[in-house]
Amino acid sequence: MIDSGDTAWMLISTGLVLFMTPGLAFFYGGMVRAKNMLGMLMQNFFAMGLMAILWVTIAFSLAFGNFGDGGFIGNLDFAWMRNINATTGSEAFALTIPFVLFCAYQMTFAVITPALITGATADRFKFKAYVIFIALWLVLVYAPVAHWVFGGGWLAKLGALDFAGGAVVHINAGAAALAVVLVLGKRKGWPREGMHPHNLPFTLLGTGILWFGWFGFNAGSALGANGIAATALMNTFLAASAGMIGWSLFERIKDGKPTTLGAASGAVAGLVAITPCAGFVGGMAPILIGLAAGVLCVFAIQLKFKFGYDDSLDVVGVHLVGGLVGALLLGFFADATINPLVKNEGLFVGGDAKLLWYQFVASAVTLVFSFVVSFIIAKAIDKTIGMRVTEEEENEGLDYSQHAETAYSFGSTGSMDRL
Amino acid sequence: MIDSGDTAWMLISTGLVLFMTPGLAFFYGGMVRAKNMLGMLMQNFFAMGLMAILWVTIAFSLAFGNFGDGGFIGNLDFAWMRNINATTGSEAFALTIPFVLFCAYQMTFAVITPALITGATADRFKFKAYVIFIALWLVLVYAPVAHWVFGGGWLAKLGALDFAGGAVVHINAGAAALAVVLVLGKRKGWPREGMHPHNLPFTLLGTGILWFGWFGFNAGSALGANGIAATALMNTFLAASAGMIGWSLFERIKDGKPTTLGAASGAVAGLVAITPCAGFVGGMAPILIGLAAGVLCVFAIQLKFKFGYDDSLDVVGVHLVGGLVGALLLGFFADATINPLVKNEGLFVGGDAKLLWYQFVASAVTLVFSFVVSFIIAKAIDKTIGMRVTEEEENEGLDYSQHAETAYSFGSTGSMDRL
Amino acid sequence: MIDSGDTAWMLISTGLVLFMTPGLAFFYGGMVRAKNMLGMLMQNFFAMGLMAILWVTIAFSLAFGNFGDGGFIGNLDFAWMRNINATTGSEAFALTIPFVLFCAYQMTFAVITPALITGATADRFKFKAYVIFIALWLVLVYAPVAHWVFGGGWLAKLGALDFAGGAVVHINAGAAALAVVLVLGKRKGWPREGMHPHNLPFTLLGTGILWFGWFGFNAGSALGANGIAATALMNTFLAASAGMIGWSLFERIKDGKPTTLGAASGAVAGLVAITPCAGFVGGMAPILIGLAAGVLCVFAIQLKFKFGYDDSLDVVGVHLVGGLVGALLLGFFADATINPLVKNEGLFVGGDAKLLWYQFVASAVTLVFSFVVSFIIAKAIDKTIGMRVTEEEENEGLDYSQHAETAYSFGSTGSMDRL
Amino acid sequence: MKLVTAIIKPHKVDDVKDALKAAGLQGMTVDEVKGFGRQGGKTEIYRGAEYVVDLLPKVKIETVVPDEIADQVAEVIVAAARTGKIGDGKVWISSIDKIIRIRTGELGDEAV
Amino acid sequence: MKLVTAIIKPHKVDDVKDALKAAGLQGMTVDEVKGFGRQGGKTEIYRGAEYVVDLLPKVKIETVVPDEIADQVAEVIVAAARTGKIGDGKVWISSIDKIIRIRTGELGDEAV
Amino acid sequence: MKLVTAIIKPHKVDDVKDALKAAGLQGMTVDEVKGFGRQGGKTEIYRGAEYVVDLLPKVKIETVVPDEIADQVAEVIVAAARTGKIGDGKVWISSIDKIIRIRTGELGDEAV
Ligand SMILES: Nc1ncnc2c1ncn2[C@@H]1O[C@H](COP(=O)(O)OP(=O)(O)O)[C@@H](O)[C@H]1O
Ligand SMILES: Nc1ncnc2c1ncn2[C@@H]1O[C@H](COP(=O)(O)OP(=O)(O)O)[C@@H](O)[C@H]1O
Ligand SMILES: Nc1ncnc2c1ncn2[C@@H]1O[C@H](COP(=O)(O)OP(=O)(O)O)[C@@H](O)[C@H]1O
Repeated sequence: MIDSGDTAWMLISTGLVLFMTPGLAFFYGGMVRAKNMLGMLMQNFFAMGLMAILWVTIAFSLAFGNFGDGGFIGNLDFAWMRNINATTGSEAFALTIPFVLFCAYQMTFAVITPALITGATADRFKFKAYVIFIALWLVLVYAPVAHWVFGGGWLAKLGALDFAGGAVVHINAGAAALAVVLVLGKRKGWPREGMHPHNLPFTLLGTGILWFGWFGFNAGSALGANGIAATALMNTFLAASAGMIGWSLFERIKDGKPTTLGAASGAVAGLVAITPCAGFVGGMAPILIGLAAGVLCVFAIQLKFKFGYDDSLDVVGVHLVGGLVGALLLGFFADATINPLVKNEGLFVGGDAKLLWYQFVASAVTLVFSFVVSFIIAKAIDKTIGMRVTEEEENEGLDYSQHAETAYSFGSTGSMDRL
Repeated sequence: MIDSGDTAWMLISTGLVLFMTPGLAFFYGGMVRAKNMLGMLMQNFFAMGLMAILWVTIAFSLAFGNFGDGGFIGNLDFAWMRNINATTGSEAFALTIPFVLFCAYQMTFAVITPALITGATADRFKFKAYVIFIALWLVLVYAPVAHWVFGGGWLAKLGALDFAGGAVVHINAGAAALAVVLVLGKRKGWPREGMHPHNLPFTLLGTGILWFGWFGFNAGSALGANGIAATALMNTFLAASAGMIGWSLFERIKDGKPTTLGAASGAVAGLVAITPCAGFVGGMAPILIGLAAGVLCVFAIQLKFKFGYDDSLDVVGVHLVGGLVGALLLGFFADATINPLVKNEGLFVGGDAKLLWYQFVASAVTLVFSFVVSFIIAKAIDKTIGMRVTEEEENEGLDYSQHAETAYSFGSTGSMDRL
Repeated sequence: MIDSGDTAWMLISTGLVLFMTPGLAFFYGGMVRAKNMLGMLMQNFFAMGLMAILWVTIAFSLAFGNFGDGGFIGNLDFAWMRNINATTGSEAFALTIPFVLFCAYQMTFAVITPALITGATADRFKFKAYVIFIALWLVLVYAPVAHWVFGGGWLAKLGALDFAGGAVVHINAGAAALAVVLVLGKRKGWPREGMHPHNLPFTLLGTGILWFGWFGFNAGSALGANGIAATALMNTFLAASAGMIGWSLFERIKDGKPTTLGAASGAVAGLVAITPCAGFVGGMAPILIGLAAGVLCVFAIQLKFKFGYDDSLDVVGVHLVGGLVGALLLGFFADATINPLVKNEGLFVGGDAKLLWYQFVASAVTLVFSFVVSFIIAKAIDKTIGMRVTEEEENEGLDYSQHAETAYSFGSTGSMDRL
Repeated sequence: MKLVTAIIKPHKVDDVKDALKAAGLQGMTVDEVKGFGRQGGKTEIYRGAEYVVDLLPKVKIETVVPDEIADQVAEVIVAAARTGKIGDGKVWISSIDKIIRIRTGELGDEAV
Repeated sequence: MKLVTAIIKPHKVDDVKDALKAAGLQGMTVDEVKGFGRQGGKTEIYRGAEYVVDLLPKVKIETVVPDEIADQVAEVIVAAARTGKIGDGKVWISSIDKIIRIRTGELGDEAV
Repeated sequence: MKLVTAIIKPHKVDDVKDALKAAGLQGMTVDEVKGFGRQGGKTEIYRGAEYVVDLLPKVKIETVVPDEIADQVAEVIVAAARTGKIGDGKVWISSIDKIIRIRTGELGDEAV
């Protein structure tokens, strides 16, 4: 039975998650140099275009067809929007909302997950190569992983939990980001030159939008306006807050001063980590999870200097590591009194390590699968059309070299003549 | 009967559409030169002030009084907020939400429709003349057209369909924009000088906000949280995506490079075109409608160079043409299985051209009526107080000449002394 | 009984109010000089971190424990998230939403109220001192006042009305702001130098976000998706519009030109004033309240020049005065037909001045209590670690001196070398 | 060689650039600056108070030219930049010892 | 005529401007620049790593004055811009062959 | 004293700065400017129409140096800024009458 309250919440949740992608674009965009701003924005916005179309034509069906089969991939029952409408499907999926809305809600996840990768590849990804990469990635990586976890596939059957996408979204995108930057190589000048963020206010704006939108991401994953959604919202809020405090405290102690970028990064780290846990934990757990993520991620982003991969805006450090932190901590904090879907409680709650093991398996499998397939796709593109812009184009910046535009023209000498 | 779920959705939809006006302000604002930024923002924000007050004092009543009379104009039953409250009216209007909320929701449309015009008139509209223009326009143009279509007036009775305002909002505003720029004349230097957009990131931010808010605009037009709202949301999403891809592909082929402004413009074109169709079509139709809008609008914006009217930011090319594309395509794709309000199905669905004819009539009538009355209002203002700033003011920019302000002061030499 | 429609509305309302704090950050941030931009953003965003954690650990309990006792302070029943979950509590509080959601919703108020103060203290507040100040202030000032009014404490019992926080939020923050600036002293150069706003578009963006979010603030305070929420939303919208028009008209008459900052400020003034009234008044009252606020606040902000306190961005003039305007006008316009919670109607409605007196008492008590306790806290911090940055740090700006960052780097010479 | 420096009104940049191009000049360097002068400042309004901003936007153009055409170049700029209203700006000429084109190492007249 | 060029700390602009006004100067052109010098750079923190930014914000002031007062103008600037801390900047004087007021075509001392 | 002025490509700033540091220079002032020259403009696309932007971003470096090393400094800049492609820019040298360090009042060679 369709419930109007649940439907209202899922309509707006879909909007909220959609709004996260522009938020992400500004979060990342503020951190790149001015000459690469539009390149960053375009990559994110274009995902809103391309991923949506691919989602309804094929990927949704691969992810959610054969729902609950415990298998590896869906079928083509829903390809080309077949059977996706307001009246059918809801019952089979035990939904209290129109089935077409479920598809649209999931579509927003399919948009933002590949977009997350753009932070790692900033300033050097050829636009054409990017477009081909995310198109293949959605079908070959995202759709199967979504099926395993959200579509009732083998990881779900195994007993692993993932409330809103710790593995499907964050570990998945983070591992792919690592694979792609290994293929792309380092930005010219890195790591000697610091590559100043060109507009930190935009990064903070993006943080605000992400935080707001994440309520739709996590509390929306309850698929209705109920107690679990409410709990997920509170947990999301607290984990973001605690992540901010964890990262800031760390900076205060290590560098003497807390930075705004650090506070923003910490909030995002907390949000990432709570994603798999949001509707499964309660009490003070979100604060502990957020704090842990804030502190561990600020450590993790130093690794790139040690290992020499240029993860430009720390997608690996924040999304892969933050996702792992959340997925594994769920193995400690999952609580059946919060959500009856918790069959095996976490180690600290039920005293049993079974869930922790499942969480470890799901995380590891997702990480390896995503890394390997992403690496293969990236290599294949690199061998054929090339993944990276030329050195000259990198000097000029992506805005002009890829899009024939300039982001800002504050002065009075920006005029141009029509050809 | 008031339904809390429907009410929840309409409360937030009202918020979403309200938020579109700031979104529009930034979408347009990013495209003007820095010296006209505040002028653009002010025109949009001021519509949020003035239109709202005029709406509840008079225009709502003219649009929705005598609901369903099949006539040309409403009455004064609801003037001065009379009879507008939470307890009365809903039944007469067959609403499941408080009547006052219906009025507030419609108010957001009355705010953004005149604001759309500001894109065409950028950089040269005298603020005082603008204020008078939109005040008269709301009462003399918007209110009657809204009555014909949304208020159960003659076009509704005829059988024309307009889910969320293809004619009422987009054709209407686009035709008015054309009329006003003919009165205003060209910007100094146009079309030789290109007038560089000063802040494309703001334009992209505006696009993100518009896309997000448009879910409220279109899915909110279902007036409840139900299957039609869900379908409208999905259609809106897909049309925006397809519009972006259509416009970008066109640019890629014609100019060699897709631009971020093109992607943003294409998304907006898709959103405009799906507006009349959102709750009446299904399946792959929204993708086709979006693609068509993306490609046709990028053609349409070239017309101004041919005909020599200075539609600064392409309101005619995107809103008038996009609105026509949507209104007419509805005549092909309207589907009674999606929405029982579809009495005559579209040509491709039911095989009958009747609806297409109604759509043509409604579009043409709206276009002509809006153009003529807008032209008369603009001329009258021009003859009396003048529509346009002086050449000196145009050189200085609207920010200083109209509002005694400067938009940005990044440097350290921006200090000023109190008089 | 939990209602899904009410829950949907409160989930998104919580999101909306959370989103107001970034909105406020940009509203204020646009007005400071570029070198203090990140300092302003950080203070606001950090409130989203710290206040949230303190809220669930202690302050919520102090505010809402012993609900309805008519007393001065709550108890520790809900400290450390004890008893805060989806299943308990709702009944005791007569809620139709999960109790944990009520706590999260109120948390957003606890975040933004101290953040309001940052506008007054701009450009000179030491970050560490700020953090300590707001932590103490939440517990010692906000929690008790919230208990008096929202928690069924003595002011509520007395008969004073405050729909969404005219006293608890605006008078409270405004009085505290005055106290703190008296301790902090004036910015170097004030009032001779004007300290140009560095990015008015950001201020307008903030205004748009605030207006949007305020629908959650006021209509959310109905705690459900019902007629009162709808009325509150309409009133909020109209008061913002009228506030904008009031302030702009005043400027037009006095200075010859309406400014965008004035329009934005007027909208905020209207929003502040309608806050206590939103669900208690109807008809044209919100327009009158908004107009009054717009005009009175533009007067009030001149007072700082007369009395010589440096309320940098006019928190006293807009929030304290706007809050007083709203709280007192409620004594004239409160209407029992709008909301049965109105036991004593306003002077213009019921002809009785009783409510006006209660409103006066509640406002005065809140003002004095907040001012005195805030002053003591500020003085204590000043005597110990110092409230204010050094002169050198003030010259450099907060961005670098407090956070070792620079907000913008548009040029191509912003590179930096890793140490 | 001479360096001709001009401070002009921002909306005159295109006119001056076109005039210099028409006069056969092939290079110049342009910068956004702020000017203080007889023109006084402009009055802005900020939250109900009036302020005077006394540094106004101007554009600086620098072009190195052979000695013999320096005066003529200055004339061209003056003619193109003049509006006749206060604040039009200044043009001045100074001497350069040496100029090198980075790309080729050419010197003097060859370099500009 | 002489051109007096000063590179100063940004927060000293108003003081220098006021001092020049007080000394009777009627015009100057101001520009935001970045300076590299003995002052070294400043250390910023970016995602947990420390970076040194060695180009610091400075303001450049240029004013053309009659030969006889050039030294005095330089003194005025030096006095107004001095904080005594490293990074205060430089003032230098060079010669101008000719100066023209665009509005009127006036030359030399008349033009400034 | 001599003033060495260079107009270079933006992405060469760090190279030039490093080369000057290596050559023992202790100060310079840097500014973002726009250049017009043989390089022509770049073609941008704006809503389906192509436009040429003929002012390109450049960076201006100014450094005051003792007479005897001016030529050598110019060489260093030329070497560091050269890419060999059109638009590399110019370096020119002019004479300074006097230079003062604001902080100390030192003059001439002591001041730079
Ligand atoms: N002595 C000067 N030295 C350098 N620049 C000057 C000088 N006097 C004026 N300027 C520049 O020329 C601009 C115009 O000068 P101003 O005195 O306002 O008008 P006008 O040149 O028409 O008399 C100023 O804004 C400033 O940038
Ligand atoms: N030789 C130079 N040529 C041009 N500008 C210089 C030179 N040396 C210093 N400057 C400018 O002066 C500023 C201050 O110089 P610095 O050496 O840091 O301090 P101080 O002048 O107090 O010794 C620099 O940031 C730079 O802008
Ligand atoms: N005569 C000139 N005076 C001042 N600056 C010039 C002059 N000619 C060129 N420039 C500057 O040098 C830059 C490069 O010049 P350009 O002619 O494009 O290439 P190249 O120096 O390689 O021949 C220009 O963009 C401009 O900033």
